[in-house]
Amino acid sequence: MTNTMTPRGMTRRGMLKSGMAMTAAGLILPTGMAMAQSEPKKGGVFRIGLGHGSTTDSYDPGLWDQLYVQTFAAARVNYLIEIAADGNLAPELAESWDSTDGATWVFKIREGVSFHSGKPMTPDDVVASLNHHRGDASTSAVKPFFDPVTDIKVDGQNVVVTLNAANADFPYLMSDYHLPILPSAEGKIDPTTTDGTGGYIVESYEPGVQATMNRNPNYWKADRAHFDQIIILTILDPAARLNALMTGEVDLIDQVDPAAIALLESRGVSKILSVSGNAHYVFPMDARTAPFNDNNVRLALKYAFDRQELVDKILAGHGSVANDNPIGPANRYYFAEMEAKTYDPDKAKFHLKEAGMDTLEVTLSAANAAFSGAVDAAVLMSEKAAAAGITINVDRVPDDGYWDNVWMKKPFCASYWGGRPVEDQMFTTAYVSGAEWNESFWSNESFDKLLVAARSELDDTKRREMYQEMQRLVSFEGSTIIPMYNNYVMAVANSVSTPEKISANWNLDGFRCVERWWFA
Amino acid sequence: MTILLSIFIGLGLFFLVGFAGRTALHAAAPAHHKPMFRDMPLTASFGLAVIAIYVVVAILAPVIAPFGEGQVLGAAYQPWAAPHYLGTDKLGRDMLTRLIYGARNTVGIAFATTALAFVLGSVLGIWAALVGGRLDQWMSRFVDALMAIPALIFSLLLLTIFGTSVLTLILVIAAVDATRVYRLARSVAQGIVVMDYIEAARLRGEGMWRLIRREILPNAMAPLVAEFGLRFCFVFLSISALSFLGLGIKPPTADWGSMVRENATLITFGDITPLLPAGAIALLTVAVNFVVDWQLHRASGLKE
Amino acid sequence: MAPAGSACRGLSANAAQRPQGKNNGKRGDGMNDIWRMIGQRLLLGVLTLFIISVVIFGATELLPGDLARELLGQSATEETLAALREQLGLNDPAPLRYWNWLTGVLQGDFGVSMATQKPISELVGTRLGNTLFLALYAAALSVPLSLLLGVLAALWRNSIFDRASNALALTAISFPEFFVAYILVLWLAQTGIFPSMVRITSATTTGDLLYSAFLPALTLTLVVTAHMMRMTRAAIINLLASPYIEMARLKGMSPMRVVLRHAVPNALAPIINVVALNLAYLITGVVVVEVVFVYPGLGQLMIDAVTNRDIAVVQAIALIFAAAYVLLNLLADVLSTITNPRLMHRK
Amino acid sequence: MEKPVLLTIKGMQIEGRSGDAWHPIIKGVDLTLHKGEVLGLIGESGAGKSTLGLAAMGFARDGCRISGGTIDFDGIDLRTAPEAARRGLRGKRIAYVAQSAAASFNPAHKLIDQYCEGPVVHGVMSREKAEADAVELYRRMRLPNPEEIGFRYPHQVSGGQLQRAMTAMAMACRPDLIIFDEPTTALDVTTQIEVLAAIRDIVRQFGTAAIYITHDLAVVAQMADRIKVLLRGDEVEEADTRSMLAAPREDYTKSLWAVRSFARTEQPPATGTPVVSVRNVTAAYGTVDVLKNVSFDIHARRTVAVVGESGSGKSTTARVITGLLSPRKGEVLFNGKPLPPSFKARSREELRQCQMIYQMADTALNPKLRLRELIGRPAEMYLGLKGKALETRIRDLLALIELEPDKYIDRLPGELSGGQKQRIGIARALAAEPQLIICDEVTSALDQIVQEGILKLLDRLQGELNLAYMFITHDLATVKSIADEVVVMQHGAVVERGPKAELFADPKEDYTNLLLSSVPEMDPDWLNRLLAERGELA
Repeated sequence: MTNTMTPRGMTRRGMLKSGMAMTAAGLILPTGMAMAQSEPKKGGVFRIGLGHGSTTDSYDPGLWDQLYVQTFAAARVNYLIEIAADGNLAPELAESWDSTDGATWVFKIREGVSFHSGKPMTPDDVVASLNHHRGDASTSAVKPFFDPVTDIKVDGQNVVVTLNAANADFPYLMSDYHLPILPSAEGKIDPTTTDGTGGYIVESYEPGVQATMNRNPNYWKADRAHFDQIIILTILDPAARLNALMTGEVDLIDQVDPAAIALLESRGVSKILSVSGNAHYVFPMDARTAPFNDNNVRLALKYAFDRQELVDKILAGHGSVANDNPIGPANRYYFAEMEAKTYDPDKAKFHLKEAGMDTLEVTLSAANAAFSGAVDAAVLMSEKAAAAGITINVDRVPDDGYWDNVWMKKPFCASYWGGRPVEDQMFTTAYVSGAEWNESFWSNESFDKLLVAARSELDDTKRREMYQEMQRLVSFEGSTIIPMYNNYVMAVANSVSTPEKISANWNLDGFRCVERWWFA
Repeated sequence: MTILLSIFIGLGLFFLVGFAGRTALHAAAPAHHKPMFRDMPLTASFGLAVIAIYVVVAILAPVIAPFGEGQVLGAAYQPWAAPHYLGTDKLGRDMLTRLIYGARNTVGIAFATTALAFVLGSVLGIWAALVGGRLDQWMSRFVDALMAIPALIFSLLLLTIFGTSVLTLILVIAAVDATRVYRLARSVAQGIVVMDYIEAARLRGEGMWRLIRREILPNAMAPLVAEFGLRFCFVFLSISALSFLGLGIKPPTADWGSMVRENATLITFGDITPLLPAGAIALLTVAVNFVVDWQLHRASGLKE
Repeated sequence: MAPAGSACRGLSANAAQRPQGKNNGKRGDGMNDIWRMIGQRLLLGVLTLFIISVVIFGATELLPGDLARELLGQSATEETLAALREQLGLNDPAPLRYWNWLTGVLQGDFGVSMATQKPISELVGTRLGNTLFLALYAAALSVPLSLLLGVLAALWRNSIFDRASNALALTAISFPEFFVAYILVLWLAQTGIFPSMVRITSATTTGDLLYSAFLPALTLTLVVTAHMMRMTRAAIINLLASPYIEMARLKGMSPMRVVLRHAVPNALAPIINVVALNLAYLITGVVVVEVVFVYPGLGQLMIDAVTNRDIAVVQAIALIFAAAYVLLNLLADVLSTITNPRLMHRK
Repeated sequence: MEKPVLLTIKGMQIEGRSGDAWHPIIKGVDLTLHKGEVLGLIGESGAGKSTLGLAAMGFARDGCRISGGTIDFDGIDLRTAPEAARRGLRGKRIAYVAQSAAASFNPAHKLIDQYCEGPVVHGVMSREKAEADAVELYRRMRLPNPEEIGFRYPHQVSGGQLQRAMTAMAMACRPDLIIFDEPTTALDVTTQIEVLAAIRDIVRQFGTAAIYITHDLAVVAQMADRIKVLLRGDEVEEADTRSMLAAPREDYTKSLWAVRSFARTEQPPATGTPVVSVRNVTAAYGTVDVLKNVSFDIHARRTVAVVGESGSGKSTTARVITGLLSPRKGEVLFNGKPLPPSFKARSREELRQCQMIYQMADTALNPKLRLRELIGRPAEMYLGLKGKALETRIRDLLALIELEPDKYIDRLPGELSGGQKQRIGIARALAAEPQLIICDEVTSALDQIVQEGILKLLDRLQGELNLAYMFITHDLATVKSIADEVVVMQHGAVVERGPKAELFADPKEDYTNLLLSSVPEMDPDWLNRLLAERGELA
C-alpha cells in the first residue's frame, strides 16, 4: 500500500531525478486488452482519481513535484515542446527549433495562441516563463537546467537561448513539465496564476482534494482535449481508488495495487493499462563504507535474491527482470546479451568467501515512499539471502521524511528511477563519480573515462561497445542493485478510449491523458 | 443461505467452546474458586476459553506453526489447500503460520503496552486522588490537555519523532493510553479515598506508597481490570490504524493489524483473506469483553 | 481507527465518570452556579489550549526536517535554505517563534500557512465545516440509535436481544475502522446503493451531501454506537438496584415506565458524558474514515500539515480539536448539572 | 368484634439465591390480617421481616423467589394472578413505605409528581384531583407548607418530612393495606416522634390495615394492634400487643425484652490529668463554624458519651481530636500537652495513643485485606513486631475480642458478620495499645443483642487495659448502659455535660430533656402520654 502519508515526499525526488527525462523509449504494451480504436469523440466528464495530491500543492511550476500537479498542469498549460507517444520530440508552443552549433538554440514561437484570459501568447511570455527558473533568487527545482544558460532573448517571433557550451539535447529539456508557458507582465510571470494556453480552463481547485476544469472553447489544438470537463481527485487510499473506479465514481486511477490487478480484470468493469518504460527500482549501497566497499560483498548480495520472484510478487508480473542495469530494454544501446544474474546462493557464498567472510549481516532501510512495495521487496530479498548466509535486517522506516533522512544517508536503502531516454544522461545523473544523485557513491575510473569518451564518439558500433562496457561495469562492479523494470499500471473505465500508443514517458500517457484520450 | 449456515455454525461453536471452557475451568479451579466458575455465564466461559486458546497459541507459536514466521514458500495467493490450509499471502508466506505468529506478536505487544499504560496511569491517578489539592489539579489539567489532542495524531507525532521500533511503539501507545487510565483510576480512587479505612490508614501514619499499593489499588481493581480488557483490545486497533498510516510494527514480523491492512484492498473484491486476521482480533475483543462484563457484573454485586 | 478510538471508546461503566463534586457544599441558585462553572471551565479551557499549543509546538520542533527543507526540496542549496529560513523566521530561537505565534493568536491572527502562504482561516474554514457536518451526521444517526438500544437492552436485560446487541456492537468496534468502511463499501456501494466516496463542490446541496456522506457517517456510527449503548445500558442497570426503583415497582409501575421515567432521568449524567466524549471523537478522530471515503475534513489536513512541518496549520487544527473537546466536555457538564435537580435546585 | 379478613398468608416460603444455590429466607410462615388492623413484624436483621412484608404484595426482590405457600389478598390469589394484575394492585390497594424515604424518592422528580404517578397511572383520579388530594394529605400528615412542599425535589426536604410525604404518597389511592418497612429507623429520636404520630393518626383516620416492620420493640408497641416475632425466617410467636409486652411466652422474645439489662458499674469520680482535654475548640468547614467553643475532658478508665442528633457536631469533635480537622480556635491537650492540630504534624507515638473505631465496619475495614494484616499492621508499625512475635500478638488480639484465632486469622472482612467486623475494628484499635479510643456510633448499625456483646466487650477491655473512651452516639439507651459522663451537643455547641446519673436524673437544659423524653419506651401508651404532655393533640 502506498504511502498515503507523503505523496509529496515520495515523489519529489523522483521528479527531480528524472526531471530531465524525456524518454524516447516508451514501449507501448497495453496488456491483455484489445482497445476498441475509434475516432476521438468530443464530450463527457473525465474523472481521474490519483494517489497523489496534498493541501500544500502549489501553482508555482518550480515546485511541481508529483503526478497530481503534473496532470493538473498538462490540462491547463502547454510547453514549448511535447514528447509524442512514440517518444520523439513534437512541436507544441514552439513550431520549430534549430541550432547551428548546439550552443545557441532558436525556438520559433507559434502565433495565434491565446491564454484563457484572452491575452495572446508572445515570445516575451516564453522568456519570462523560462526566467522564472533561472537566477539566484529562483527556488525552482529545475534551476540547474539553466546554469549553463547565459542568455535568453526575444528575436521577433523567435526566442533565442544561448548556452555556455554545446548541448545537443537541449530541446529535450524544454519539454520538461516544470517549464510551462505562462502569461507575463513586465517580464515576470505570476507563479500563482491558473491561466495557461492549455485545453482546459480551471473552474475550481482545492489543493489536496479536487480540481475541476472545463474545455477551453478556443483551444488552438483542434484534435486534442476531447472531454467537456475534467475532474482530478486526490484519492490517497489504494482501496478507495479501486472502489471509486469500480463504483463508477472515477474513470481512471493510477497506482493499481498489484494484488488487485487480476481481480479487477476479472470483474470486467474496467481495463488495466500497463506501460513498460525504463523506470526501475533500485537498492543503492554506499560504496564508500564497509562492507559495501568490497565488490565481492556487492556481488554476493546481487546473487542472493530472486529477481523473477520480485517481478511476480511485487509487480504482479507488470514489469521485467533487470540485471542491475539502469539502461532499459527501450534504450538504444541496451546490453541484452549481458550475462544474466539468477538466484544462486552458492555463487553468493563464493563471493562472500572471496571477501573473506562466511556470513554477512546488513541492514536494508526501506519505506514504501521509495516505491510501492519496497518494504515487501526488501523482505523477500532478506528471506532468500538467508540461504547464502547473508542476513538482511529489514528496517522499515517512516514514509514521512524518507528522502530527507534515509536516502543517501543510510548505507543500504531503497530508491527508484524514472529511466532516461539517453544512456549518457542516466549515467551522468547517477553513476559518474561525484554526481549529485550518485546515490551509491560509487566511483570507477574506467567508467568515468568511458563516459566522457562515448559522448564524442561518432562511430555507432564503437559507441555501442563503450556503452555496453559501461553497463557491464555498473552491473558487475557497481554498487546498485537493480532487480526490475516496473511498468506504469493504470486502470480505466471501459468507456475510455486511448490512442493506440500510450507514451511511456511518465505515467498517464505522459500526463497527457487529459487531452489525448476520449470517451468511446 | 450461506450466511444463515455460518450463523448456525458460529452459534454451535460458541456453545461448544463455552460449555467446554466452563467444564474445564471448573475442573481445574482451586476449591475456593470453584463457585465462581460454576456460576459463570456461558458468554464468560466462552471468553475465557478463547483467551486461553489464544494464550496457548501465542506461547507455543513456534511449535504449532507449520512453517517459519517470515518464510517465503512459493507463489503468492495460493488457494486454501494442503500444506497451506489458509493459502499464502502476497509474498507467498503461509497464512496460517502468519496468523499463529501474529497471535504471539500482537497479543504480546498489546499486553506489554496495556500493562505499561496501566502501571503508569493507575499509580499516577491514584496518587493524584490521594494527595488531592493543587497537585491533583495541575496533573489533571495537564492530562486533560493531553487527552484533548486526538490520540492518533499525537501517536503519529511521537512515533515520527522517536522512530518506530517495537519499543517506541509500546512506549508511545502506552503513554497516550495512560492518560485515559489516569482519568479512570483517579475517579475510581476518589470514591475510595473517602472510605473510613483510608482515613484509618492515614491516621495510622501510613506512607503514600503503601496507601496506594495495599489500601487503594486492591479495591480499585475491578473497574481497572474491566478497563484493562478494553484498552488491551484497542491497542490492536491502534497498531492497525498506525500501520494504515505507515507506522506500525516492522516487517517481517507478523501482526494482525498490519495483516488486515496489507490485504485491505482485497475486501473490495469480497475476498475473505483480510477477514482472517480481522476476525482473530474481533474474536479476542469479544471474548475479552465477555469476561470483562462478567467481572464487572460480579463486582457490581447486582444480581439480575 | 484505533488510537483515537482508544481514547474515547473505553466501555467501562466508569469511563465517563468524572468528579462532579466541585459544586457540592455551595449554596445558591442553580443557574448562577452554572454561569460560574461555565466561566471557570472556559478559563481552564484556555489554559488547556495553552498547554496543548506548547506540547504541539514542542513536538513539531522535535520532528526531523523543517519547513524550509520540505518546501525547497532536494535541489535546495544551503544558501537558499538559509535565505528561506530567514524569510520564514525559522532561524529565530524556538521560544521566540512560539512567542510570536502566541501573540499573533492572542490578537486573533492565526497567521498564514507557511507552506502555501494562504490565510489559515481560509485553509481551515471549509474543512472545519465538512468535519462538523460529518460529525453531526454521524451523531444524528448514532446517538438516538445507541440510546434506544441501550434503554431496550437495560429493559430486557439478559434477554437474547440484550446479548445479541451487545455482541454485535462489540464486534463492530473490534474491527479496524477502515475494515468496517471497506465492508460497507462492498455491501452498499458496489451494489450501487450509495456512492463509495464523497465529492463536495459548490454545487453540492445538503440533500446530495446527506446521500453521498451516508457511508462515512454509517461507519462512524458503527464505531461509536457500541460505547454509548453499553454505557447507557450500564448506567441504567446501575440504578435498577436503587430503592427508588423498587419503590416505583411497588407502586405498580410497568417495567417500561420504571426504566424510562425512573431510571433514565437519573442516568443522564453518565450518558451525556459518554455522548460528549464520542462527539469529540467524531470531530477529532476520523482521519481514517476521511481517507477511505476521500472526505475533505480536518484530520487529513492536519496530517498533511504535520508531514509538511507547517506548524501554524498544525497548531490551528490542534487548537480547534482541543477546543471542540473542551467545549463538548463543558456542554456535557452543564447539561448534567441542568438535568440534576440536586445541583440545579439547592436546598 | 372481629373485622373481616383482608390478607391471608399460609405456609409462606421464600428463597434467596447465592450463586446457583437457593437457600430459604422465610420458612413457612402464616399471617392473617384483618381490615383496619395494624400488625407489627419484629425481629433482628436476617429475620426475614422485609421479605415477608413484600410477599404480602406478591413481590419478591431480585434474587429472591416465592417458592411455596399462598397469598390471598381480599379474595385474590397473588401467587397465581398474572403479573399485570399484581401490578394493578400495587400502589392502588396495597402500598409500601420504605425505610429510607431519602433513598426511595426518585431524586429526579418533584414530590407531587411522584405522588400523582400512582393515582393517575392506576386510573384512580385525574392529575388535578390528585394534586389537590396531595395537599390535603400533606396537611393531615402535618407537613409544613402543604401547598408548596410537593413542588420541591426530595433533596430539598428533610428526612422526617420526606418520611411523612412518603406515607402520604402511599395513601394516595386510599389503599386497603400499607406495608411500613422500618419507616423511622433512619430518623433522629425527636423527629421520630412526629413521624410515628402522623403515621398512626392517618392509618386510623382511613381505617387502613398495615403491616409495621421494625426491630425496635418500643416503637412497635406504640403502633401495632398485634405483634408477630420472627427469627431467621420462622415465626416465634404472635400475640396482641399488650399481652405480648406483658408476658412474652418464648425465650427468644424474652431475650429481646431483656437486652437493655447491661449497665456499667458506677465508677469513682475522675481525678488527675485527663487523657484528653478539649479546650474551647471552634472549628469550621469552609467558612461555616460547625463547632463552637467546645470543651470537655476524658480521664483514664472513664467513658465519656457525646450525644446529640445528626448535625450536632459529635463526629466533627472526633475529627478535631484525631487531627483530621484543625480547629480554628482552641486546642486539644493529650496528657496535659497540646497536640499539633493536624495529624500530619503528629509523631507516630502521638498517633498511636489515640485510636478510632468507626460506625460502619464495612467501610472501616479494607475489604481486600485479611484479618492478619488488618490487625497486625498497627502492631507491626507502632510496636515494631515482626514474624513470630507479630503472629502471637495477632492471635492474642483475636482471642481478646473473643474470635477463635485459627478460624479467623486468614479471613477477609466480607466473610464476617456485622458484629464480628466491629470486633475486628476494636482489635485494630487495641493493636496500637492506645490510651484513648474514640468510638463513633460503633453499635448503631448492629442488632440489639449484638450491641450488647460489643458494649460488654468494650467495658471489659477498659478495665483490663486502662483505656479512656470517647463514645459518640445518638442512642440514649447505649449512653445509659456504658457512659460515666455525658456531653450533650446541639448545633455544634455543648448544651450540657455532667456525670451520667445526675444528667439523666435531673436534666438542666430543655434540649436535654426533650432528647431524653423522646426515647420510646416499651409502654403502648407512652406515645399518647408524651404527646399529651407536650400539648400536641393525640
